[in-house]
Amino acid sequence: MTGGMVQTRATLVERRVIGAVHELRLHDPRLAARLGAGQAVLVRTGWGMIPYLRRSFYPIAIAADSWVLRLPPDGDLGHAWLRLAPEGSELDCLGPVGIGFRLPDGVRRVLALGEGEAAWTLLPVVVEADAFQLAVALAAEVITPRQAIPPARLPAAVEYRLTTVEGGRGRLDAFWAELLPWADVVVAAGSLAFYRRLAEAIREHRFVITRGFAQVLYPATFLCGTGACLACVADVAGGRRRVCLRGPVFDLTDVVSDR
Amino acid sequence: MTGGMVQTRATLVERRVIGAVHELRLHDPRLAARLGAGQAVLVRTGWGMIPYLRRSFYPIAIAADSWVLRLPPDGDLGHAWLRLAPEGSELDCLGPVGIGFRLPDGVRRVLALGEGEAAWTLLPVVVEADAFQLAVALAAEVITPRQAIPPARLPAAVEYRLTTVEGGRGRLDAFWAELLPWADVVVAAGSLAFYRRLAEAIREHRFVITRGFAQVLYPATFLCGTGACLACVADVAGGRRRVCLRGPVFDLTDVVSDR
Amino acid sequence: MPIELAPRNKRGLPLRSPVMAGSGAVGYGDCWPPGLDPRAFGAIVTAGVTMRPRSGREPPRLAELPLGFLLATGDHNPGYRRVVAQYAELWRRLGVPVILSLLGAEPGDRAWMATRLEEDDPGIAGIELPVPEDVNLGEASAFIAAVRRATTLPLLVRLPATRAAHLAETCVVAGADALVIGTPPPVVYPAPDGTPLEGPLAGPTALPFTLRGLRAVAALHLDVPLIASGGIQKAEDALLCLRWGAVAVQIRSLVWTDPAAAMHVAESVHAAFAADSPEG
Amino acid sequence: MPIELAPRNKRGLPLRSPVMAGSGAVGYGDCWPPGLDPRAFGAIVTAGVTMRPRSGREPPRLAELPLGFLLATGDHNPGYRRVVAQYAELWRRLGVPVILSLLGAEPGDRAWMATRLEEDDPGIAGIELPVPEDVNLGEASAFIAAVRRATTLPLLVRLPATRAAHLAETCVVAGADALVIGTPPPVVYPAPDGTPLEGPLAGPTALPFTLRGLRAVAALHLDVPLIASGGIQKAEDALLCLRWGAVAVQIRSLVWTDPAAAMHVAESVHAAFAADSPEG
Ligand SMILES: Cc1cc2nc3c(=O)[nH]c(=O)nc-3n(C[C@H](O)[C@H](O)[C@H](O)COP(=O)(O)OP(=O)(O)OC[C@H]3O[C@@H](n4cnc5c(N)ncnc54)[C@H](O)[C@@H]3O)c2cc1C
Ligand SMILES: Cc1cc2nc3c(=O)[nH]c(=O)nc-3n(C[C@H](O)[C@H](O)[C@H](O)COP(=O)(O)OP(=O)(O)OC[C@H]3O[C@@H](n4cnc5c(N)ncnc54)[C@H](O)[C@@H]3O)c2cc1C
Ligand SMILES: Cc1cc2nc3c(=O)[nH]c(=O)nc-3n(C[C@H](O)[C@H](O)[C@H](O)COP(=O)(O)O)c2cc1C
Ligand SMILES: Cc1cc2nc3c(=O)[nH]c(=O)nc-3n(C[C@H](O)[C@H](O)[C@H](O)COP(=O)(O)O)c2cc1C
Ligand code: FES
Ligand code: FES
Repeated sequence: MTGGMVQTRATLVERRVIGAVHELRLHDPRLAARLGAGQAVLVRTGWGMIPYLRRSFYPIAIAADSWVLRLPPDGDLGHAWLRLAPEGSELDCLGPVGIGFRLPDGVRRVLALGEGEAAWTLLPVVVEADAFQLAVALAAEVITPRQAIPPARLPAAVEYRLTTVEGGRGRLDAFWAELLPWADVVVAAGSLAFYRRLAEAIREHRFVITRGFAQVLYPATFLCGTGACLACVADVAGGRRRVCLRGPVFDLTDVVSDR
Repeated sequence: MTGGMVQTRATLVERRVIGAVHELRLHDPRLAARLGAGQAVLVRTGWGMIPYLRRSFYPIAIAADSWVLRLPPDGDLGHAWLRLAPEGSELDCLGPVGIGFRLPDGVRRVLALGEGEAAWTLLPVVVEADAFQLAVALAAEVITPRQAIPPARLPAAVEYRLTTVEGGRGRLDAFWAELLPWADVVVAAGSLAFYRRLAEAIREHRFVITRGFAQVLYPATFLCGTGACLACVADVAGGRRRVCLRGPVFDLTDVVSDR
Repeated sequence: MPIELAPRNKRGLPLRSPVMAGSGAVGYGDCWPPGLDPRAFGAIVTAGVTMRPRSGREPPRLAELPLGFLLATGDHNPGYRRVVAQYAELWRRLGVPVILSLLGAEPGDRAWMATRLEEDDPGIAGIELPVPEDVNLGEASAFIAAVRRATTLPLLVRLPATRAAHLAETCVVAGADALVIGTPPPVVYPAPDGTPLEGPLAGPTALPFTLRGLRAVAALHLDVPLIASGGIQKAEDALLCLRWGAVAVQIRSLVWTDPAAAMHVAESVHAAFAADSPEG
Repeated sequence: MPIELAPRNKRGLPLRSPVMAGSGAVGYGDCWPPGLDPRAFGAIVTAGVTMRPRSGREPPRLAELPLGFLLATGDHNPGYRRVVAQYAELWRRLGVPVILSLLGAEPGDRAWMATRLEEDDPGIAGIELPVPEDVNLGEASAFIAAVRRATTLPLLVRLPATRAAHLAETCVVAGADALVIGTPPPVVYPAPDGTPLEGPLAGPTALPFTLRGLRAVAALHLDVPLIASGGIQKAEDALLCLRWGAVAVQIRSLVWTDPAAAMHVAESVHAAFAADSPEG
């Protein structure tokens, strides 16, 4: 169930450390009840007001009274603070932001396509589709094996294709011919370049990109989430739109200009 | 033993919480070996660079390889961070700063006089004088009983007078007549107003303030400790002096202008 | 006793509370973060409007600074006609005075919009006019006087914080009913992708500039109300500004970075103000 | 290949490393925090000297700001004669070029000191001349030209960061060998006891002003070396300035707030510079 934004104090109840990655589970019933797959949560991090801007997270798991954020290794000061926050810490959260993934009525076969770290943001929609007993395939293209979602993290019925692209690019291309004609709907998370490749592949294997066929998560970092700051704008859907209101999930046809 | 300044990484090895007060013991052999009673240590606190300026502490205990700082209740952000720092934290320290208390040769009877929280900064010189088997009396004037040094914290041989001044002022005045003629040397820590009262009392009970009779700790807060910033200047010793180089301990005659 | 922002103006501009939501905080009154009640504010100032639509700067637009940020939107806005058509009704029912911020590319733009406002009458209580960073006294005087002639609405003139004292008197003579101090000075910083961005300093680090401008203008005793804006993040910041000569303050980015804190500032400063005021 | 700060000056001012200790960092070369080696720097700039002794501002002088501070010393210094008498010997044996910062109350003061320096010859490698915040082009030109006539020493002119682009060309024409960008803009903030203090912004929050001034002056292509100063706290800050048009940088408060970090910046930026340079 989703609804308007709320500001909450979430409690850090569990930290999973997997190599250099941290996954934090936040007990946050009010926000969890509103949060949908592909929506963002804005988390205040740090000490005093440093860093000043909230960090945006696309949760990798959503439960009835909690949600999970993932911290890949990076140099961000806000993330560094989250890595050190002790269990029991209270985090100030604002969300959910924007419009997430939607599984339209009548859809039977869901194809989730992820690139690199962003693939993790597909987990909630994959889990949701599986719970609706839809046929789900997840195909992900990662740079290093460390970014990959371990198969054990997926529902048993989900079909999983994984390619590792050290240095090169485009290995997922080998699966396009098999997967794209199969799917009723595509949900994707990655870079704009990834979406352009996806659009090309759809044109190749399905001839046309129908509106409603593919939903993509627009990569936006700092968000106010209210529409006030105009920092999140992107040239999508035929104009300069606020990603935090119109997105972050857009129809693929709105993100890649049709030729 | 004292010497030039060093920059160290001290380890927080023990936290004592006494009501709203925290006392932190820092394992810091290099600095502890140089630190004398009445000298300051500049501690970097906080996250990232907030707050930007180091906090100054006048240690309340100095051992061979560690020293102790005291955090009274207050609203300072740097102090708040120190209250939360977990045991095992490394703190960046700079010190010792300036010139501390000196117990001149031939002195037999040491009178330590403290006002409020500042009385705690006299503990190291009291302990040192006691270790030299000098006769030591400590007289302190506090606003609330919570600021008071508990008698158990003093060496057994130290004579202790304590007055509590809720609202009023000057209760220590009752002891001047007894204590001032007795002492060979006075070491004091408090406000400038307290030093002015002390000077008056000395004039009354010893007729003249001899240079060398009373040493007082000049209350300076933010310090660079190198002489570069000129933030610490005070009109003392006949001119505008840098407290971090000439002090923080001054002869009383340098601090209160003789009439 | 309400605060009067335009004592010399026939219409007046009374505020219930000294805390305003400044330009950029709540869009055109349509962007409210959760938990914020418009009526907690004395007034709101809209995001800036230009005569014609502007699509603004290409992304990236945001750089995070040490303890703050800079936002370079390039005056992105839907333009006067669309804003007035879209939001007039909202402004009438918001329950709080709405002050429209007018931006101009050409000298005549703002006067044109001010003239239109008299006709369109979209339910606003006043106009805020930001003075660009680099204008000289003559230019400032000319464009404020032109707007003054075009409208009887209360006119809040927003000064660049670092040049506030230099410009203040000229702006009052030209017709400002109140002065907003001010727009923090422009800075440059790399966006996450390395692009150099230029825009006014925003966030807590702007406060020392606001305080300097405020004290300098207060020392001129110009007999117009002063409104402090820029970097106000805490109730203490607001109360310091009120003590140092402001009759009201604007909070801006705090509204979206921490709505609960913004609400707390609005409520506690209002309470402190009401306690001080004889008629509650 | 050393960095040349005064290519148009017969004496020249070559630096071994692009990281300087700026004015205020190490007093007159006598205030060294632990662990800092003078020879790790390309040069040091002294605290400012006036013709006559100045006892400066009464305490309090320091206000801590959100992520920074302001220091209002009121040009407290022992005066030209005493500084030169006391430190000339130190300057000769420090092993690093010393640049003397000249402050002036009266227009003629700095020229008088520059003249005396030619006679006294206290072993300095150059002069840094801070341009006050509020001078106009004529005033800036006049006092720089007066110093230029009085001395053949390399002349570094330090510009207010927010007005750097406006003043730069005039200063070069008047005789600056290099431009320092710059002095961060003045701010006001209460000291711990509530006293309002005014002084230039200092600490990490000054960097965005330095970057703006630097880019604006670099865009003028004035053909003099540019030195970035103000808010430089990390090696990345320094390298960004070098990438955006500076040939050298000055670190200041970092020297005493975190001597180990200052040493790290000096060494790592020097190493990055040496690696880039063909002759190591
Ligand atoms: C600058 C601009 C001017 C336009 N002018 C017109 C016009 O005059 N007439 C017309 O029919 N169409 C105009 N458009 C076309 C417009 O893109 C769409 O028709 C319309 O915005 C769709 O509205 P929306 O609320 O669904 O989209 P949104 O995504 O909400 O908004 C579309 C664009 O308008 C801007 N915008 C909307 N509301 C605000 C606000 N409160 N504050 C700041 N910016 C806002 C957004 O930033 C976004 O870029 C304009 C678009 C832009 C960007
Ligand atoms: C501004 C000033 C000018 C003076 N001029 C003279 C003079 O011309 N001749 C004379 O005989 N006495 C002068 N004096 C008198 C002086 O106070 C003492 O005689 C002398 O400073 C004692 O030196 P010290 O090193 O023991 O004290 P310190 O405490 O080191 O210094 C005394 C004062 O001089 C200032 N000072 C010293 N070194 C520096 C420095 N490196 N950077 C900035 N300020 C510094 C300090 O801030 C302090 O206020 C002057 C004092 C001041 C404050
Ligand atoms: C929508 C929007 C419009 C803005 N318009 C202006 C403007 O017209 N003039 C200006 O100086 N700054 C403008 N800013 C930048 C603000 O200075 C800054 O983003 C912030 O709101 C200031 O917050 P602070 O007072 O908390 O520092 C705008 C910001 C936003 C979000
Ligand atoms: C001794 C001393 C002298 C200073 N003199 C000047 C000066 O002449 N002009 C000036 O703009 N700032 C002066 N300052 C203030 C500096 O801007 C500030 O203190 C700091 O050194 C700047 O450090 P940053 O570059 O890390 O921000 C002085 C500071 C000190 C410590
Ligand atoms: S994130 Fe602020 S408008 Fe979208
Ligand atoms: S604390 Fe900086 S000069 Fe004394």
